[in-house]
Amino acid sequence: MTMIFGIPLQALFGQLLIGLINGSFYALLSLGLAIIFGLLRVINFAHGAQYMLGAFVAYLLLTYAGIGYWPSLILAPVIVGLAGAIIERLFLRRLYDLDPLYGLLFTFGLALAVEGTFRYLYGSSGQPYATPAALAGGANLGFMFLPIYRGWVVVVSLVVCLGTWLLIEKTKLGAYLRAATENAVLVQVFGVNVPVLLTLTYALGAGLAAFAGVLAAPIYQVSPLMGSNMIIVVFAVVVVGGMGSIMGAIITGYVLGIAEGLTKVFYPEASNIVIFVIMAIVLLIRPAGLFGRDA
Amino acid sequence: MATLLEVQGLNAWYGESHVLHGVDMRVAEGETITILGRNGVGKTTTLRTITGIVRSRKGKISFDGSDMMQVPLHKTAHRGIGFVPEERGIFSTLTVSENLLLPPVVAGGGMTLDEIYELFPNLYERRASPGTKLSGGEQQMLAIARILRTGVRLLILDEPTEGLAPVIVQRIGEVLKTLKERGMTILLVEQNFRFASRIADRFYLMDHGQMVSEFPVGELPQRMDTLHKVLGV
Amino acid sequence: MAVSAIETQEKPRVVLSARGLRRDFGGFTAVKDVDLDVHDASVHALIGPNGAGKTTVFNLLTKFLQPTSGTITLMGVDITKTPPDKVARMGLVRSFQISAVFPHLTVLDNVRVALQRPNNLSTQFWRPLSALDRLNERAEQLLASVGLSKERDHIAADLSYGRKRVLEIATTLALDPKVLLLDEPMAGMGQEDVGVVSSIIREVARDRAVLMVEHNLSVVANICQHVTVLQRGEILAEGDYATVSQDERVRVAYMGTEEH
Amino acid sequence: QSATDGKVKIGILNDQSGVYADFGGKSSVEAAKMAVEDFGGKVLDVPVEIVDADHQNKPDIASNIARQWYDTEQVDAIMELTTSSVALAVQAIGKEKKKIDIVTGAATTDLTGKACSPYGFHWAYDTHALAVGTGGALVKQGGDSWFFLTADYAFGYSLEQQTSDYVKASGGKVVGAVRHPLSSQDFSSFLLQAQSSGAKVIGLANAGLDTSNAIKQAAEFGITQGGQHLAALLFTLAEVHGLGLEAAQGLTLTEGFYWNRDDESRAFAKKFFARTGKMPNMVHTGTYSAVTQYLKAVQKAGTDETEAVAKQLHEMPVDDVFGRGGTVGANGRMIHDMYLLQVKKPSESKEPWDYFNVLATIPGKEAYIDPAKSGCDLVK
Amino acid sequence: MADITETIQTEKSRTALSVQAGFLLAGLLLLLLAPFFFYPIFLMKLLCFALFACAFNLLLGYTGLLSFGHATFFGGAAYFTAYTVKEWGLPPELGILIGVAGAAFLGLVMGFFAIRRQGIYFAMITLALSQMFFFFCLQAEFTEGEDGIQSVPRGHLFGFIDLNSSTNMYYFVLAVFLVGILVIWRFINSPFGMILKSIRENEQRAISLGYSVARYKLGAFVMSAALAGLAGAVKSIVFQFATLTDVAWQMSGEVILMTLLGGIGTLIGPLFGAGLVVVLENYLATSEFPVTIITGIVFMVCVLIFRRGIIGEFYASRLGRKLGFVYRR
Ligand SMILES: Nc1ncnc2c1ncn2[C@@H]1O[C@H](COP(=O)(O)OP(=O)(O)OP(=O)(O)O)[C@@H](O)[C@H]1O
Ligand SMILES: Nc1ncnc2c1ncn2[C@@H]1O[C@H](COP(=O)(O)OP(=O)(O)OP(=O)(O)O)[C@@H](O)[C@H]1O
Ligand SMILES: [Mg+2]
Ligand SMILES: [Mg+2]
Repeated sequence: MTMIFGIPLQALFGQLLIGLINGSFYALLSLGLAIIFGLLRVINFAHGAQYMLGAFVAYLLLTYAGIGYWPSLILAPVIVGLAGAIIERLFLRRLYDLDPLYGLLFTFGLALAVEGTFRYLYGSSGQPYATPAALAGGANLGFMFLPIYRGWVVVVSLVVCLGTWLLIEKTKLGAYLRAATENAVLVQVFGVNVPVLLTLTYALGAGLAAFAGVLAAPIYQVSPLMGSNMIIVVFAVVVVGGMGSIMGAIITGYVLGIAEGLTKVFYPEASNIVIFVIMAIVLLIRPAGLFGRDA
Repeated sequence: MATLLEVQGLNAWYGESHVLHGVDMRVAEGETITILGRNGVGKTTTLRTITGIVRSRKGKISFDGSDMMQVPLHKTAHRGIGFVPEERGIFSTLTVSENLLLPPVVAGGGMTLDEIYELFPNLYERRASPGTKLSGGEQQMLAIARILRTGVRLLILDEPTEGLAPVIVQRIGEVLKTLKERGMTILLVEQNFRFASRIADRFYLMDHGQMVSEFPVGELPQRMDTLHKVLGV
Repeated sequence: MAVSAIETQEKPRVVLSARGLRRDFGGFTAVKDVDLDVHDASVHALIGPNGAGKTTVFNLLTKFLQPTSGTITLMGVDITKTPPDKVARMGLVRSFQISAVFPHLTVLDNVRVALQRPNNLSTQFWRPLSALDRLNERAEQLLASVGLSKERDHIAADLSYGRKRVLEIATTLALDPKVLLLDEPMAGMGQEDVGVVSSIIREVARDRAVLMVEHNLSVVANICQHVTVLQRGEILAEGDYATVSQDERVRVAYMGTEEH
Repeated sequence: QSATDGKVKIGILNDQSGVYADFGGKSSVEAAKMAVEDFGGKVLDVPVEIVDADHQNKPDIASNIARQWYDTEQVDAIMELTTSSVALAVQAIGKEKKKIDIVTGAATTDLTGKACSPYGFHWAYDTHALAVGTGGALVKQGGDSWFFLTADYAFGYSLEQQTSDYVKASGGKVVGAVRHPLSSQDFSSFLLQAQSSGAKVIGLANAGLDTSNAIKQAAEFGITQGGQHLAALLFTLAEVHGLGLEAAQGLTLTEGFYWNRDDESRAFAKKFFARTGKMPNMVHTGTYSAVTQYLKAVQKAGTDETEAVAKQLHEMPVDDVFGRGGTVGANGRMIHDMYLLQVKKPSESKEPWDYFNVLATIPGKEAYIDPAKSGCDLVK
Repeated sequence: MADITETIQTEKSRTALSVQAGFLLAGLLLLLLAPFFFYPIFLMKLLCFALFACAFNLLLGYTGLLSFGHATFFGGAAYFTAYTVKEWGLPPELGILIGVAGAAFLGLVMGFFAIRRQGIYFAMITLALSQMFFFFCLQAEFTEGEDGIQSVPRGHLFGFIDLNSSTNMYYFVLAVFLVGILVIWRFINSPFGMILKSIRENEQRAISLGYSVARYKLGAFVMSAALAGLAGAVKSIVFQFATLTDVAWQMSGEVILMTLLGGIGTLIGPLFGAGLVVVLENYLATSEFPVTIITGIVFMVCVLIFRRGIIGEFYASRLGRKLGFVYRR
């Protein structure tokens, strides 16, 4: 068997693939964060909570309404996005004129309250959510056993990331969004209702997080805590990528997922800090992040 | 002629600094008006206040007979006001054609895309390149062109000739004349005196946040002395 | 230490010079191949239409922006790679186009903050604020010299626009700079302040170099010995005011009054 | 012959909103109240009162409350004390103030080892018992080669260490281990390594969500179908319920109690379920037992004075639904039988919460450290 | 930046001065007598957190930097002190000193990276780095994992004051708290503090005056870290343990909440904020309400309608102004 640094090559492929899967979640989440930040200048600390909500809504839909995975994949993001829109309308909106730190603090409080509520209502050990029948089982790739569902996660997250990228780069709505990022006032002067656009953006970001949550439900235990563990890592991903470009957020998400995956093979003890270490190094070399524009 | 835009006692502030001190002006339907004045007297601010960008303001602005003071910023365009800002506001992440198509059509009667491309052939050639890769003159044309699609009735332009080569200035002058012939009302801020005098029907002279005088194009020769003094040239 | 090394030498006539200065923003070149020499004991004006790159040149010279290419020397020392605070300590001090005072400090404190560093009173975190009282005398002198004595205890934010500019100049002078860069010092000033500041600048320039951006052409005509006209990032014309103002290209590009 | 202050007050201090809220939480408070009711609501003719607090897993909050309870609110004993940092902190306070604590929620053997207290008791389980149960007993069932998935901190190490000792002592071998960071969401990398090790048993030396996620993902990667066996070293009925039988089937674990064990336990469980909507795990029942035994001790001592009650607690045998035939060592350890349990397949489960097959009963003497060897300086 | 760093300045009129002196005296008296009315451990905890919040506020309120990683200094110092006192047998004062030095060092390292960015980036970087430190503490041998360092002896202060007496302990904590506040007050009202103030007011201008802004910020960061460390070190002696809760990011969130509640940029606001949070936590522990929900809601309400905090609102109120307090934005 071919070996690299004492690791069989095949195992390495397996781990790379696993890294890619985790990267899918990072990419989806940092994409949403980047969009919200890009337009609203709000660091959405509630992003982890919205991810968790996605998973929970799917669980609740299944348990109380018998609605399965496939409809949930659409419904949950819509529901969470709607909730996000309401939050933006009622609260976040009032903070735009203030120091962006207030947005951070507000969403931090929101995250605490939402997670606390779910912990109160549903306990902390989590809820079961089964893999949809169509995606159950696995495929033997020779070098590893790949659960079909994981393959699906990679494919669908790539599609959604690219889709979001296309939406923002290639459509009229996207043109409004990009233009508003550059010069919101002028876009408004042209007669575009930027406030509504902002609401939509927040809803979109929250919806993306929820989508990632639904994707995660069959893999990870659906628990009120699933988001708070994730969010700090995603923040680091975003700092590494820089907040300039959407593609940057996506690419950084995947790359860091893979980097983390490899660390799990070579030095598993460091796997939860590797992203932070990379962040520190990037900060030293390129303070604005890999894809970030100059501050 | 019917009054299209009327401004009375307009005051405006940037944070703590009080910039406009009671601006009065009136623009009739189909007229072309030029505001003259030195750097920093508040010309741009006047335009930005009329369009609603500067919101700490007091006074009266009415457009086409209706009060504009309470209208939200994104509704001004729908009332029929189009704005070409001093810095042009071309979006760098958008291509030329995206820039062109960005402002929503607010009323019928605007130019079609083909008409616009006919008027500005350079834009057609460069329609797929990023907006800010255009030369300064082309950017200015783009900034004007994208408003023409929308069907607004009042075109507000802030120093459209700034930093442009004379030949382009001439071209823009022709465009504005064409628009005027089509019945568009134009409110213009301009430092380029010669340019302004070729297209304007009437002038306002601004100093220290106020309109200090107002005269039709015919009186220009008599006014040259005052202009020299106030404009400091 | 670079400063003292220079001071022992014969004072060079050209105190600040730039060669081939260029700055790109993304794909856009804001400043292109600018050569500039600022002479000691003179007032040098940088004029040009909006967006010509004047402020950018200032930012480059004071190192608030890093040039894409080109070199900058200050009194014979290459400062192309020096950080901005160090440049300031070497004696090149600037003002800002948008008024730059410390808004919630008093007028006196604004000046004292500037005096703290040259008097080694800036890092002492164990001493009481009254340690700064020994700066008062000098600070008051400076305020008097620009006519701000009466407003000494006002909060800077409450000053009128013009007075803020005057205060900014006083703070700048507190550093006793060798080269002074003023970005539109008269913008927004009333006529009386324009007079005051003009004469301050003229006074200051007796033994210093001053480079200023100014749109008020009568001021330029009155107090500036050299004029450089910038257009679209490039130097369009240079010389004294009379020469430059006769230049047809300048009239077209900037003064815009070809009619008389 | 009476209580010193006219009432007997027991404080249940545990995590009611955090990660261990399902482990004990509010349901444990109910269990404690049940114990009081079953005892008759009174002891020595004075009423028995239960108070409770949520320590939020913060030892400083726990300390604060414990001190206040002991000092100013006449609380006679504090029980449950989920999570070891809290348990150790409160036991130290109890020792200083000469007050009784009975830990049912924390796992560390230090409580009856180097941190033991003459007034401190450790009731439901500890890491040693879990290690012996799952490690030792499982080898006897044929699981003789092990690979560990260990949480990368002290708790994980000690679980791994103690378990592998018993695996080896019982004739099994340990083929490898991988350490994963605390609260990793994704275990697939580690599971792949475990899978390729070929070990018969994969021991999960972690807790809470980490264990749940590892089990869920093991099912996803077909590890149990591939013939490997999962053994969770700290896992209870509550977590199995959260995971669902589909994902948890085949998992082996050790608990000090299983509700569906016999008629007595079922009767208790039914009452508990009626009040909480859950079936009890070893922590809930352990707290019930601890309260009951404490009241018996007060009764027997004829006072609620600490020394006398502690003496009774050390001497009296335990005999209730939880600790049948239990004894208490000089170090405070309650020694009782443990059960090696295996999670049923969904098809085997006959009713809700019918989750386990009892694979073996581990006698208390085997499961717990001999008090003489515990390192507790109270044992001569 | 202007908004979050609203300052409160007190005008030096004579009535105002006497009113303030009165307040100060009353406050001091209250603190001196408090142990006779309240539970001492609770008071000590309050003082530790108040000092922690004041140290944090030194950074946020006076340099405008929002750190989301201050738990690192608080908890780090707690670990260092607990370890050296318990394992090396150091006397408490030395242990605390080591804790403070350790926190200052951690501050230097974290500051070195974080100072490179501003605003929200700064917050995120400090959060990420403190998370790294959390994992370090989780895995390091000397912290004893989730058990924490327990049974730390309080020992004798300077060899003769027995800290096992809670009265002695209380007055020691009070002394440390007052010294801490005094240090902060001096720091703010010093030539250095003046430069910090001017940097916050107009960073570009401060650079153009020749100040190396990064170094001043780093200085303030280290100072804030050291004082946060002091609070953590003392807390570990009071409670006799150091555990992971002190280094977890929730702790960083808590100190932000305390500061926000009390009033950003006010010297004594954080004292009230800390008091409120500590009381709330204690109260909620025995109530039906889950703590995190309440905390979260308090956060949101504060940000939305109560941005100036208790003390800030008081200063800005009519009564506050009448008493000579000035609240400036
Ligand atoms: N965003 C702003 N904030 C604060 N002050 C401003 C702002 N914009 C402009 N000013 C000030 O308001 C005054 C009027 O500016 P305005 O831009 O309206 O002048 P202008 O007449 O258009 O000059 P120019 O010919 O240079 O375009 C000036 O003193 C300027 O410095
Ligand atoms: N940070 C930047 N990024 C991108 N473009 C910039 C940046 N700073 C300046 N520019 C561009 O560089 C050009 C020159 O700007 P600059 O501010 O130097 O002009 P100026 O001559 O000072 O004009 P004014 O008289 O209006 O102050 C402008 O087109 C401006 O948009
Ligand atoms: Mg203008
Ligand atoms: Mg400029």
